[in-house]
Order: sequence, then structure tokens, then C-alpha cells
Amino acid sequence: MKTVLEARQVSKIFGGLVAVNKVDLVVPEGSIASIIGPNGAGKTTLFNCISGFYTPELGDVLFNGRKIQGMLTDKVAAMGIARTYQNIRLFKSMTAVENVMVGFEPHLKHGWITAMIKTPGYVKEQKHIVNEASRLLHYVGLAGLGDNLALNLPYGAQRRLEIARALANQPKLLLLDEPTAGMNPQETDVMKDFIRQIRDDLGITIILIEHDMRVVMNISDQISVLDYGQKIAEGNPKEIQANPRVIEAYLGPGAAALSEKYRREKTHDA
Amino acid sequence: MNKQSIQKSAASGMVFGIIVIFFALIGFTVVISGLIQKALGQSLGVGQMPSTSSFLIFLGLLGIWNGWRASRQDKHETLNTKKVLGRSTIAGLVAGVLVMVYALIVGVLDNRGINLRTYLSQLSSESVRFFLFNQTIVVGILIHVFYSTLMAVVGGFLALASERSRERVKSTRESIQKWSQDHWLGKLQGNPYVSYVLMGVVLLLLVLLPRTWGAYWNYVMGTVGIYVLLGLGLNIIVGFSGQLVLGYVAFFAIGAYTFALTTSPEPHNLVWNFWIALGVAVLAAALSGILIGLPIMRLRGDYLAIVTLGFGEIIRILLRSDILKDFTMGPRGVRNIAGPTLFGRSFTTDVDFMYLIILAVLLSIFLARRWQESSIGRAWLAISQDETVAQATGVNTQKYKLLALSLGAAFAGLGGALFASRNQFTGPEDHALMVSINVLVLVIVGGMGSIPGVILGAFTLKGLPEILREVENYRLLVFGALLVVMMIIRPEGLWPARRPKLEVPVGQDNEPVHLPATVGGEK
Amino acid sequence: MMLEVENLNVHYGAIHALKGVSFHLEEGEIVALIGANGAGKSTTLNTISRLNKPTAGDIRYRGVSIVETPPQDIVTKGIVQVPEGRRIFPKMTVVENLEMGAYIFSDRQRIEADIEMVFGKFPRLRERRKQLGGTLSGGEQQMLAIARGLMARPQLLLLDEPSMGLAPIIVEQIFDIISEINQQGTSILLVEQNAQMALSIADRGYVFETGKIVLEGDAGDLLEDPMVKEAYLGGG
Amino acid sequence: NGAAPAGGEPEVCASDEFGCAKIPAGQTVKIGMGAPMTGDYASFGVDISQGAAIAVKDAGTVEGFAFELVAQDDQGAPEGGAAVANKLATDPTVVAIAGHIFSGATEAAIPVYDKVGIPMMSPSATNPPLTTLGSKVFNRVAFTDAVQGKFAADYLYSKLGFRKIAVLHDGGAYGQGLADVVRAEFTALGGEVVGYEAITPGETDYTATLSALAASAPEAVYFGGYVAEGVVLTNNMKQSGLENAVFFGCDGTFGAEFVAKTGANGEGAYAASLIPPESAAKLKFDADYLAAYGVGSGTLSPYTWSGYDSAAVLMAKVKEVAVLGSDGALYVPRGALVAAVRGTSGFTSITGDITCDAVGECNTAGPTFYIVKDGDWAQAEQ
Amino acid sequence: MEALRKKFSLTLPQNSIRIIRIIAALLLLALIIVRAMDVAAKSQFGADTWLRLSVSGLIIGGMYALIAIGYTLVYGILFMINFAHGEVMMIGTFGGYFVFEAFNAIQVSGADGNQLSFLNAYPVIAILLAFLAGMTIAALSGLFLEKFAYRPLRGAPRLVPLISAIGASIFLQNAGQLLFGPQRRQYINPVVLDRGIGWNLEVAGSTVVLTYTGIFSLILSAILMVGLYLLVQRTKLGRAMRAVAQDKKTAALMGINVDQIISRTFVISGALAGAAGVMWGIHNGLFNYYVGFLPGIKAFTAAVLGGIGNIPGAMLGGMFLGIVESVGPAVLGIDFQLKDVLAFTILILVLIFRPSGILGEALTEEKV
Ligand SMILES: Nc1ncnc2c1ncn2[C@@H]1O[C@H](COP(=O)(O)OP(=O)(O)OP(=O)(O)O)[C@@H](O)[C@H]1O
Ligand SMILES: Nc1ncnc2c1ncn2[C@@H]1O[C@H](COP(=O)(O)OP(=O)(O)OP(=O)(O)O)[C@@H](O)[C@H]1O
Ligand SMILES: [Mg+2]
Ligand SMILES: [Mg+2]
Repeated sequence: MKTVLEARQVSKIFGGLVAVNKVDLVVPEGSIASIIGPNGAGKTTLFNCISGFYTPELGDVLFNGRKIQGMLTDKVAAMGIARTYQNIRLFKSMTAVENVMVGFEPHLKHGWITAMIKTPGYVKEQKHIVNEASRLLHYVGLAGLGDNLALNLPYGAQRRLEIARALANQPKLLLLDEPTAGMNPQETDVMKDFIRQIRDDLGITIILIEHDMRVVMNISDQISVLDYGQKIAEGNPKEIQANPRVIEAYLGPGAAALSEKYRREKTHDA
Repeated sequence: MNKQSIQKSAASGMVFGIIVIFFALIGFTVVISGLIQKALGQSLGVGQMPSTSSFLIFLGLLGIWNGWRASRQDKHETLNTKKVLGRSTIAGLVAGVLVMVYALIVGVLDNRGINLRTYLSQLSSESVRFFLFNQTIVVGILIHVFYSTLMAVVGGFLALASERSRERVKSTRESIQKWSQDHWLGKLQGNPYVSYVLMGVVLLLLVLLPRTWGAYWNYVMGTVGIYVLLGLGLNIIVGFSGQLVLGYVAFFAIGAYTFALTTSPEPHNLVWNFWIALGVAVLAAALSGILIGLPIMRLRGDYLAIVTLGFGEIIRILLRSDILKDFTMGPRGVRNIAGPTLFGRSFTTDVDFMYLIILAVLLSIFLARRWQESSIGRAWLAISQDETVAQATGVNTQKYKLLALSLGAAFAGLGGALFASRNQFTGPEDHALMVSINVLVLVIVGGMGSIPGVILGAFTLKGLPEILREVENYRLLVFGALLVVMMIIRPEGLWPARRPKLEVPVGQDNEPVHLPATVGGEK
Repeated sequence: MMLEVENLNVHYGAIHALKGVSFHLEEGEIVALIGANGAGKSTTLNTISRLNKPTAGDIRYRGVSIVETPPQDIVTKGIVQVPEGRRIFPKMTVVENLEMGAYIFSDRQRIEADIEMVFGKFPRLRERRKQLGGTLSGGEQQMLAIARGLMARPQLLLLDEPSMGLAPIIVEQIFDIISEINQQGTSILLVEQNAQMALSIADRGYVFETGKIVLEGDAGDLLEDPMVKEAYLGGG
Repeated sequence: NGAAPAGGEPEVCASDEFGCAKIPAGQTVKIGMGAPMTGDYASFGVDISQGAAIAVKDAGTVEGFAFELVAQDDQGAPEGGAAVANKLATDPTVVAIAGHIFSGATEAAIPVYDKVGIPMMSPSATNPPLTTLGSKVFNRVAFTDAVQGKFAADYLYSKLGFRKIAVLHDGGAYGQGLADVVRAEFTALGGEVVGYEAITPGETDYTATLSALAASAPEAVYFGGYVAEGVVLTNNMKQSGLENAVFFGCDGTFGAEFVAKTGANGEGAYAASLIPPESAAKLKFDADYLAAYGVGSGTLSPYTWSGYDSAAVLMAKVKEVAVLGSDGALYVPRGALVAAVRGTSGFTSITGDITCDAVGECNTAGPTFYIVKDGDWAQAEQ
Repeated sequence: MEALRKKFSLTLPQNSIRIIRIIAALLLLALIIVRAMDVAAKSQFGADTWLRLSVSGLIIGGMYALIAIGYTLVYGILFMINFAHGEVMMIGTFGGYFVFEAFNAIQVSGADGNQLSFLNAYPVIAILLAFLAGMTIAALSGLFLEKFAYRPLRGAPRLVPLISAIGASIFLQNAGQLLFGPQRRQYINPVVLDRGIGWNLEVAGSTVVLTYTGIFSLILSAILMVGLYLLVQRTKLGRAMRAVAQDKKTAALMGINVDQIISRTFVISGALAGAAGVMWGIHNGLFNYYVGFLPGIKAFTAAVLGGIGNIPGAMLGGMFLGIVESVGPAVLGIDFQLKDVLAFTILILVLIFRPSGILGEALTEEKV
């Protein structure tokens, strides 16, 4: 299978802290690759290196075989890498549909002069992207909410809108940073299915950062585990779940076991 | 009455007392009384003090307001006679006593023959006596206390009465609203033809008014028009693309001087055609926008503001400096700048010029609207809200920020050229920091990002001080105060921006989810 | 009765965010508030901390109404909130953030001791003690936020989604700490998306839906409740 | 107007180039003024308008009509000058303008008054080209910068015997104009200008500029600008290595304020002025001014007296040409007034003899030079 | 780990823009040095002149710094440019002036029985009281400004308070003119602190006067700045100020009275401006209602130069600006008229290379 993204010995240093330490990552086309790891392991930093926010001090990031480190973020986006953010970052006082339309930006052909004259070509292009944007909204389940300001949307809808905006970039690779954070289990399930659907429907490769193991273990083709900036394990969900190092550093005994423990404690107290 | 209520009343009285004293200290009491006297149709001789009765009217109004405010402390409570009487008496008394103390001090000092004006320039003997109603000190201060209390009580009862009638007012207003909604007038709203008719009326006015209202108003309105141009331009930069630029006057100056130097016989004797020079001025300003913008695109917010402010100052100082004297005429400025010509005929009367300005304004409004509503406007808006993310979403932020800067600069260049041409003169002092500040103020007072707001803002900012000429030396004082009050009352501006609604085709629920054609793998 | 909330109504402009919410919390209890996004849980906590002003209703703390008490005095009374979304001070170091938590105290020694105490609970923070808050990872920030809340020695701790965005093992630690704090005598009002965990350590729970409480009861009963099971506990 | 012979209009109006100003019974005859009343230079406007207001009080009435001064704020800037001019020009009862104050504002205002025939008499707009624009209406009681500069250079070279001077100006049109003339004339006389610098007006510390000048050891520092900066320069000279150089100012730095604020530092400083040292008229004015405004004349600006004079000339001329109509209104033929003002000759007032030449320069005498002696201005050897 | 460090130090910065920028900076620096050496070679300026220029730069820089701190404090907390800050300084200048005037009018008998003005009899008390009065009244006006013009706008878009501040500035300036008249006034100092007298240094054959007022101002601004720095870094109030600056809501949750802290910030910032105002009067003498405008703009520039919101930055920026203004034109051999051009050019250059000021934190690696 073709490799979409390859990271080679990527390292990012903040002052004295090596946030990402010689990480290798190979993501095949059409897969869902998850990155997990304790808080502060360097997952988001790795995303930032891939999407052009940071220039890694060391190592290469290759997208479809081309080096992309050091490129500005808009160029990276134009090449086909789109992302969402751990703390939602929408254009708050723009409507939902406008948020999505901004995503089409790298593919627009018309400029300020044609916009001024309103040439037929320009008008057609605009019509086209309004349509496309609302179809995308529909696709992510926000049909009919297009005219709402982003800040007025419920939390879950904002997460979806971020994804819609990213999809409008027409990416080949989508980076999702904790898409289910702050969602309740029911909503999380819906989001999980949706992510899989994006991959299946659109053939977009997805890299996912997530702390919710029900999501990660369910939809990942491949999981990489970071700890203190270093990759400590890689494999399919089964392998990862069984890896003692991962359990020790990250997974712990698991939610079910925990709540059992508390329940016992409580009855014990009583 | 509880303690809190007493405190509030006293505080209100205190504020009003201080206001009265402040007015007296800056001589405002005399000026306003004079205006009242004139408004009542009584003449006022030169250098004469206004009559005591007009002063009493002024004080009375303030006193009534005091009582009113003190009485209505909480929106939710219902007033009664006892409450009102207590509160307004306290407020009036406190204000009165404060004023009394002040009057006593200045009265005694003045009686002793001390010249207060050495330190407080408005306190002439005459005005001190005027403040005491031309009575002896004792009588004067007693009148103050008594009158202030009385008027506050009147104000309190007015508040009571108004509250009693408020229900009625409210129901009347509601019924009017209802009527206007039901009635054909209400239905007309939102009818596209109505806006065409309205536009027609405005156009007609624009054609007719310059012919009728005379040179002064043409001049004032011309200035307003030029500031509308500037405002529209800065609005592109600040309002649309979110870059705070405090040196906008630099582009104005570049436009004005380019035009001036290419059309004036002195110092270069170029004397170009008006329209060519106008075009060159606009281009020069736009180009300077790009040149300035290129190195500073990384700057954000207030850093950008101060760099551009510095740039504006650099331009102004250079224009008046000795090193550029031979090129720009130094502090003297360029005179004999050309007026417009068309088909060989020069049209430089105030009316002609007004039409030219109106034309330029209409064109600019058109352009600004087009850009705002286009994908360019959308990209600007995205940048203004979150530049980092906009860039990561694929918006070429550098390009768009530069574009905004140079388009905005072009408007300023046009404004500058028209300004220079109309005055037939331009000098470094035309391009001081205050111009940048004024334009920024009008954009924000009007409503940032809003084109009608800019127009309204320009009228407010450049028209208001002209109207305030009636209050002479107090006009800037009043203007400053109004600016603060306006921001507090309407922080979003007089006419806030609204995003145009897009016609979003709503997907049918039963429609199968099918994929946007352009989305995803283009295999 | 430690905290009584009665008929609380809150408006954000035109939005009626809380529509007559009433609940209570006994001394020493952990009470969980669960519910979907935007149901009004955070609003409830913010109103108790007096960051919002209710339009109607009453909040009593140990029998005394605190709806008119300004936020800073709420803290001195012993009610401390760990807000949603971390909200640590980004330009202060970890230690400075902790010191801010103890703002209402001035006894240096006691503050130092408390810092040691929270470092004991969150060793990760000790490693990062000199780092600026804004550059911590999400999980580190969340730990810091809770630690900072503890610095004020709360009697009633309001926790708003403390497990959000945390690694499973950290979630475990956090809940351990919550139950530990509770055992040491602090009452806790806990808002959580992770209803499973929340209800397992809570004594009682309330379920919010669009500004109202739709269900309440013993935590154990709620865990068994079919509606709660379906909506908030998920399949996994 | 003037075409239709209305009610009581006298004949002169019909034949007058600009027609008549009609002042209905009960109203006042207005003398306009455009002056900076707010902003950095407000003291000039306030002072000059106060001087003019005293002239209005002294002027009495014309055919039973009182005069009134309408001073409008032009902020000393061209933009404001044009606005005020337009405003005043639309008021039919404004017959003449005692102003404007600054040259820039004046220049913007002249075309407006030119169109409607309102004569101007500026107390202080000294920029030389103003009278070369071909305006019929513009006149001034102030002498031009060119005249003053030439006299000053000559005085420095011949009278005081200096050969090395430094020239400073405040970067404004007025100051720079003066400085340029002085530099050119002084060099032409054979002297050496060892430093030529501009300062930024409004500041209160010029030691840096002066220290740099001191390096070339000039015998005198000529300054073209206003009193505020003049005071600071004089005070700073002592700390900047220029303690032995003489400060030589212009009419902008003359006045009581200079003496008051420089104290001992000011001893021996020169300035120019258009007023003769003492006269009965001046003494009376000074007393009136002090009584009316509580500050001495010449304290706020050096142009108090010319403010009085410019208004006084205009009102005298109004009295000459005004005619009482049969309807009881007062008619002031505008064209005639313009001509009468331009034709002023031998009008004696505070600043001496006012006689206008063909282009509207009404100050025939050159400047008088003053020196600070024992804490007051004294006429220097001429 | 070690290997990584080594390799890291060997790798060149990959960002080509950065390289270009560094080269450009070096070129510029070289240009300036060459020019300065050129000027120095044929300069007529002796050591005396340089000393005079530097001293004057330090003094003015100290005052800029003091005013700049006020800007920075308020900016740091409210992210708002308090445009009326210069006017607050003006009010302070008047405050001190009236105290001086009053003490000048009071006659007391001195030690030797002569009639002396109080000012000359007890100069230390008089100066202290003048500062007290100037700082108090300026602090109060800062307080009122915040209460009436800014507090109602808490939470409004960022530029709205700026406009309100501009309005307040216009209002205060004109109120000053109307109250006290347009004329310039002059501080009459006690004889011991007379302007113009000072230590006379013989440098390069000529006398350089280090005026007492100048040295006094310099020392006083240094003391105030250090005091303020300690206040913000070391005290609880300072920590609360920083917390409020970073997150108001959370600060409230820590038990901080946010409104009170903001008020206090304005009080401190006003008091510093007031002190600068009185110093201005004592050192420069002349002032009127307009006195605050220019220093206000300059100090604002200084604050940005140093990194707005950053207190040491404001001090550095103020000093730097003062020195550039008085020494810069001489070093580069350009007209003094262009000193502001020089100052602003340097500002622009600094910001091009350091987009958030000399001491401001770098923006480039924003965490997302
Ligand atoms: N500052 C605000 N201004 C306007 N509306 C607000 C504000 N804060 C909250 N709301 C609205 O009030 C409602 C309740 O919000 P709240 O934050 O209390 O919900 P929540 O239960 O905490 O949700 P979540 O699980 O997402 O944290 C929502 O509809 C929200 O949009
Ligand atoms: N701009 C920065 N400056 C300094 N340190 C940083 C910066 N960004 C991140 N760090 C540090 O780098 C480490 C990795 O952070 P990162 O945000 O990548 O973690 P993460 O794996 O995404 O954690 P989480 O799951 O909690 O979000 C953390 O210790 C963090 O404090
Ligand atoms: Mg992360
Ligand atoms: Mg919440």
C-alpha cells in the first residue's frame, strides 16, 4: 500500500525539553492511524510538526514522498493536509457555512479583481462553493444549521464543524486532535462511526489523537504510542492492548475495573 | 428608607454637585445660560453676562435630572411618594451643599479682591457674581441650596409621574409596533422595491442638496465625504481584515502629495492632467501600502498599530523637514494645486466639487461592498478572527493582509488627492496623527466592519464638531465626552456590521447522503 | 445541609440557560451532575461561584444565602471551583499557579507545605514546576488546575469535567485523588461527561437536560437506570 | 444680492461689485475671526481674539448698530481655515475678517472671502507669499517674514558685529521662512552660519540639539519660531555649552511671557516686534486687557496688540462706508469696504501707523528690536 | 540525548526567511557602524558634547520609561491602550505646580530671621508634598477614568475602550485648557533645585553641567521603577495583577477581587504618570494642558518597543528611546529635526526582527 505520510526521526525541542524525540511514523493510504500516549507525551506537538506550525529541529516529514517541514501552514493545507484542534478553534463570529467556505480557500481560482467586477466565472465559483459547503454541512450532520454563528452552536456541533471545515480543504490526510474530548459516551459513539465513515466514504487517510480507548481500539488500523516524546510501541489494537509497557504508562487497569473498585470501597465504607 | 438607598441618593447628589462645580470652573455655566437666553429669543450683548433667569433654567434642568436619577434607583421596584420625596431631597441637598461650599469659597476669595483667574482662567469677578445670582454671598449660596433641593424634588416627582404613565407609554408603543407590522407600511419593509425607492430618494437628495445648501455646507459635507472615503478604506484594513493601523494618514499624505506635486506649478512644474494625477496618486498610495506591508506582515495587533503610527509620523516629519524641502516645499506646503477639469472645462465651484466627492464616495461604497461580500471578504474575516487557524485552513494570510492594506491605502490616496485638490493646498500639518485617530474613531463609532456605519461615523465625527461650533471653545470638550458616552451606550457602534445571509440550500432529510463531488481523493 | 440550591434561574441575554434548578448537597458527600453538552452544568457551578448572577432563585451555603456574595468572598467561605477547560494562568509557572490558588491565605509556610502536599498527589507537576503553565500539555494543565483548586483548602470543591482530555491512567489517578480528598473531609460537587466514573464515586447524582434536572437519585440507582444507561453510559 | 432693489436699499448697493451686507435693525455688525481656539496653539487664538474684543468694545457703534466679534475655531490648520471661512462667508451680517491667525489657515481662507468680497486684516499671518496671490481682500498689519529676516540679519551683522551665528527654527512655515531669510542674508553680508537646525515644536527639552550646535561655537543663536520654544531654548542654552552665545529671537518670541519664563537666563536676549515701546494707546489697552482677562497683554501671545489693531482698522472702515437704509437696516457695501480697507492710510493705533500698500502689506515700519534688560524688554539700539 | 543536542547545534536553521532576516540585520548593523565611524572621524563633537547628549538622553528616557510603565501596566491587564494616560500625567503636573505655587506664596521666617518663602525654607517637605499631590491627583484621575470611561466597556470588543480612551483624552485636554487657561505655566523651583544649576564637570576643556533637577529626576525614576518592579514581582498585589491580566474569570475563582485589582492598577499607573508629570515640571519648567500629549505618544512607543505588557521592557524601551533621540542624530550625523524619524525607524526595525518588542515573548511558536 502507498504511504501517505512518513515521519523520519522527527524531533522537536522546547528550550531544554525534547517534546518529540526521534519519532518515526509511517501511515499507509486509506488507513486510520491513532496516536496515543500520556498527557504531555508530544502527540499534539507531532501534529504541529506535520501541519507546518512547528519546524522540527531534526528529521524529515514526508507527504506523498515530498519533504514538507519548514513549509508555511497554508502551503501544507493546500497540499492536502487538514486538521482540527484540541481546543476547538473556529471562526467564532462567522456562520457555520462561512466557516466551511473558508476551507475551500486554497482551491479558489478567482481573485479580488474578478470579485470586484463579479465576472460570471467568479459568480459560478461562489455558487459552487456555497453548494459544496452546505453539502458538507449536511454530510457532517449539521444540515440546516448553516446560518448559525459558530459560537452559538452546541459543543458537539462545533467539533463537527471543525471537521467539515477541514474536509473543505479537500485533504488527502486528515489530522484529528481529540475529536471526542468533552463528549458523553453516546455522542462519542456517533463521532467514532462518523470518523470511520469519512475514511470509508472519502478515502481520506486519518491520523487520530484520542484518549478514549473505546474509540481508539475500535476504529484504528494502527496505533502508535508516545511517551516522553518517544515512540514506545506500535501495532494493531490487540497488540497495543496487551503491551505491558503501554498498560503501565498509559492504559492503567481500565474504566470498568476502576468503577468496580470505587463501588467496593464505598460499600466497604458504609 | 434604608441605608443603601440613602447612600445611593447622596452619591447621585454628589455627582451632580461635582458636575455643576466643574461646569462653573470651566465657564460652561455662562455659555449654556447664554445659549438658553438666545434660545428664548432674548438678545445677549457682546461681553455681557447672561441673565440670572437663564442660569436658573440651566441649574433647574440639572437639578431635575439629579432628582430623577436619584429617585429611580432600581428598575424593578415601584416608586411611591415617600421614597421619591426622601431620595430626591437628599440628592438635592447634597448637591446643593456641595455647590454652596464651592460658591462660598470662590465668593469670599473674590470679595477679598483675589484674582482667581491667575489659576482658574474662567473665574472672573463677573462670573463669580453671576454664579451667585448677582446677590450677596449669603443670599447666593442659600438660593443654591434651596433651589437645588426644590428642583431635585420636582425631578423626583416627574420620575414618579413618568413611571405611572410608563405602562401607558409601553402599551402605546406596542400597539404602534403592531399596527405598523399589520399595516401595509410594515409589510413594505423587506420589499426589495422599497429599498430601490429609498435609494432613489437618496440619490435625488445627493443631486439636489449641493445646489441648494450653500458653500459652507458643501464644504462641511465635502469634508465629511472625504472622511467617508478614508473611513471606507480604513474599514477594509481594520474592520474587514482585522489589522489595527494607526498611521493611516501616511497613505492620505502620499495621495495628497503625489497629486499636489504632479499638478502644481511649484516646485516641479509638472502640471499633469487632473485625472491622470488622480490615478497616479491612488496607485502611489496603494503601492506604498504594499511596500510598508511587506516587512511588517508578521506583526500583530498593537505592534502593527504602533509601527504604522510611527510610519505616519515619519512621513509627516520628512514632509516638513529641511532635507526634503526642495522636493516637497517643506513646512510651507504645496499651493496652487489643480482642480478638476472635464472636457477642457474646469469645474471647481463648491457644487461641482461636491458632486465629484459624491461620485467618489458612491464608487468606493460599491467597491467596498463588493469585496466585503465576496470570498475576499470572507477570507479577511477569517483572518481577523483567528489568523493562525485561517492560515492553517489554507488562507494565504500574507497575501490577503497585503491586499487589504493596499486597497485601503488606495482609498486614502483618493481621499488625499481630492482633499488637496479641493483646498488647492496641502502641507505637512494636514497629515498629522490626529487624522489617523479621527478616521479610526469614525470607523469604530460607526460600527467596525460596517459600511453604513462608516458613513454614519463620518457624519458624526466630522459633522458633530461643526454643529458644536455653537458651544465655541467647548466643542472639543463636549465632543470628547460624547465619544465616551457613545461608546458606553453603543459599544458595537452606531450601525453594527451584520454578515450578509447566504442562501444555504437545506438538504432534505430523506435525501441520501452523497458526497460532494470535489471533496476527497481525486483519484 | 452544606449547599442548597433552590429554583435557580439563569439567563445569558435571551438564552434561558437554567430553568428552575434545585438540588442539595450534604456535608461530606460527593454529588455528581451529569448531562449532555450545553445542559447547564457549568452554568450551575459558575452561578454558585457567583461568576453569573441568577435572575431568580436562592443558593444557601450552610444555611446562609450566598447569591449576593461577590466571587472572592465565596472562595474565602471555602467554596472553590476548578473550572472547565483547565484555565490555568498561561504565563505563570506551575508553582506560581499553585500560589495563586492559595491567594486567600498569606501564611507562607502553610502555602509551601500545601505545595508539597499537591506535588505529592501529582508528581508530574513537580517535574514541571518551573515551566510556564501555557506550555504544559493538556493533561498536565488539568492536573495543575485541580492542584490549584486544592491550594485554597476547599470545604466544598466544585469540579467541572476534571477528566476531560486525560489519559486513561491519569483519569484513574484523578478519580483516586477526588475520592481521597473527599475522604479527607471535602465535600465535592462533580460535573462529568464520564458518567460511569462519576456515578461510581459519587453518593448521589442529578441528571441535567436543557437547563432542568430531569432525574435524581442515589448514584448506584442512577447507574442502573435504563435512561441513564442508554444516554450517558454508552455501549462500551 | 444687490440686483433687486429691495425695500430700503441705498443706491450704492446696486452699483457695488459684491452688493451690500444688510444688517437688520436690532442685530449687530459682525467682525469675523478665524483663530486656533483649541489645540496646541489655542493661546494665540484666545489672546488675539481677546485683543480684538477690546477693540470692539472701544469701537462704539455705527449708525446706532453695535459691533460684535465672532471668533471661530480654525485650529490654525488649512482645513479648519477653509471651513471657518465658508461658515463666516455664509453669514450675511459678517462684514469683515480680523484674521486669520496662522498663515496656512489664512491661505486656505483667502479664496473663500475673495469670492464674496469680505475684506481681511490679519494680525499675524506673516508668510510672505500671502500678499502675492493677487487677492483683493487680504491685508495684514504684521510685517512679513522676509522683511523681518532681512532686518534681523543686518542687525546681527552690522549692529552687533557677529560673524558666526547658528540658525534654528521650529520646522513650521513661519519659523522656517524667517530662518531661511536670515541665513541667506547673513551669508550675503559676509557672515558665517555655522549651524542650521530645526527643532520639534512643543517639546520642553532641546539640550541635545543645542549641545550639538555648541560644538561649532556660534556667537549668537537666531531662532525663528514662537515664544514657547524660544523660552525653552534660552533656558537650555546655559546647560548646553552655549552660555556665552546670544539668543536672538523674532516677533514670535517677543512678549511678557518670554521674560517671565526665562528669568535670569533671558537677560540680553533679543526679539523683534512691530509695536513701538510705549504710547498712551498701548498703556490704555494694556490696562483694559488686564482688567478684562486677568492676564497681561502679550502674555498669551506676542500678537495681542495686532489683534486689537486689525479689528480696529476694519471697524473704522466699516464706519466710513456703511449707510443706513430707509428701512432702518444698516447696509455695508462690500466692494467699497474691500477698497476702503486696502486704501487705509495713516491710521494710527497701538502698533503705530497703519498704511496699506497696493498688495495689502499694511505695516510700513520695519521691526523694532528689543533686548531683555533687568528683567524687562527694552528697546535696543536701533 | 547528547547526540541529539550536538546534531541540533550543528544543523543550520532551516527556515530560509530567518537566514535572510539575520543577514539583513547584520548588514544594517554594519551600515550603521560604518556610518557612525565615518561621522566620528570627521566629527566636530568632543567628549563634552557626547556627555551632554547622553545625560540629556538618560533624563528624558527616565521620564519616558516612567510613563511607559503606566501604559504597559494597564495594557497588560486590560489589553487596552490607555490613550488618556498622557493627560493623567498632565493632571499630575498641575497638581505639583499648585503645591509649589502655594508654598511660594507662604512666607516664613528662615533660620537667620529673613523672610523666606516656605518653598525655600523647607524645600524637601515642599518637594515631597508636590509629588504627593501630583501623584495623588493623577492616581485619582486614573481611578475615575477607569470607573467612568472604561469599566462600563469591560467585555466590549478590543477597540471600543481605545476609542473611549481617545474621547477621554480629548475631554481631559480641553478641560485642562478651560480650567487653567491656554497659557504656559512654569514651575518655580526652590532655589536649591533651580533649573540650570548643577555639578560642573570639566570635560575636554569645557564645562558640562549635570543639572540637579536632571540627576534628581533620573534617580527618582530609577527608584520608582525598581519599586514598581518589586511590587509586581514580589507582592501579593502584583501576583494578583498578573493573574487578572491572564484570565479574569479564573482570577475571580482564586478569590481575587478583579474590579478592585483593575482599579488599583489604574491608581498605580496614574501615580507613576503623576510622578513623571511633577518631575517634568521640575526639570523642564514649562507646561500647559498639552504637556502630556507628546510624552504620551513617545512613552507608548517606548512601551511597545520594549514589548508591551512587559514592565522591564517598558523601562528599557523608555531609556532606549530617550538615548536614541538625543544621541542618535549626532552619531549618524543627521539633523536633529529627524530624531523622531530615527526613533520610529529603529522601532520599526526592532519590531521587524522581534515582532513582540525587545523583551516581549516570541509569537512564532504559538501553541495550538
Ligand atoms: N457566556 C455565555 N453566553 C451565552 N450563552 C452561554 C454562555 N455560557 C453558556 N451559554 C449557554 O448556556 C447553555 C448552558 O451551557 P453550560 O456551559 O452551562 O452547559 P454544560 O452543561 O456545562 O455543557 P458542557 O458539557 O458542554 O460543558 C448552553 O446553551 C450554552 O450555549
Ligand atoms: N510551545 C511550547 N513551549 C514549550 N513547551 C511546550 C510547548 N508546546 C508543548 N510543550 C511541551 O511539550 C510536551 C508535549 O506537549 P503536547 O501538547 O504535544 O502533549 P500531548 O501529547 O498532546 O498531551 P495531551 O494529551 O495532554 O494533549 C509537554 O510537556 C508540553 O508541556
Ligand atoms: Mg494534545
Ligand atoms: Mg460545561
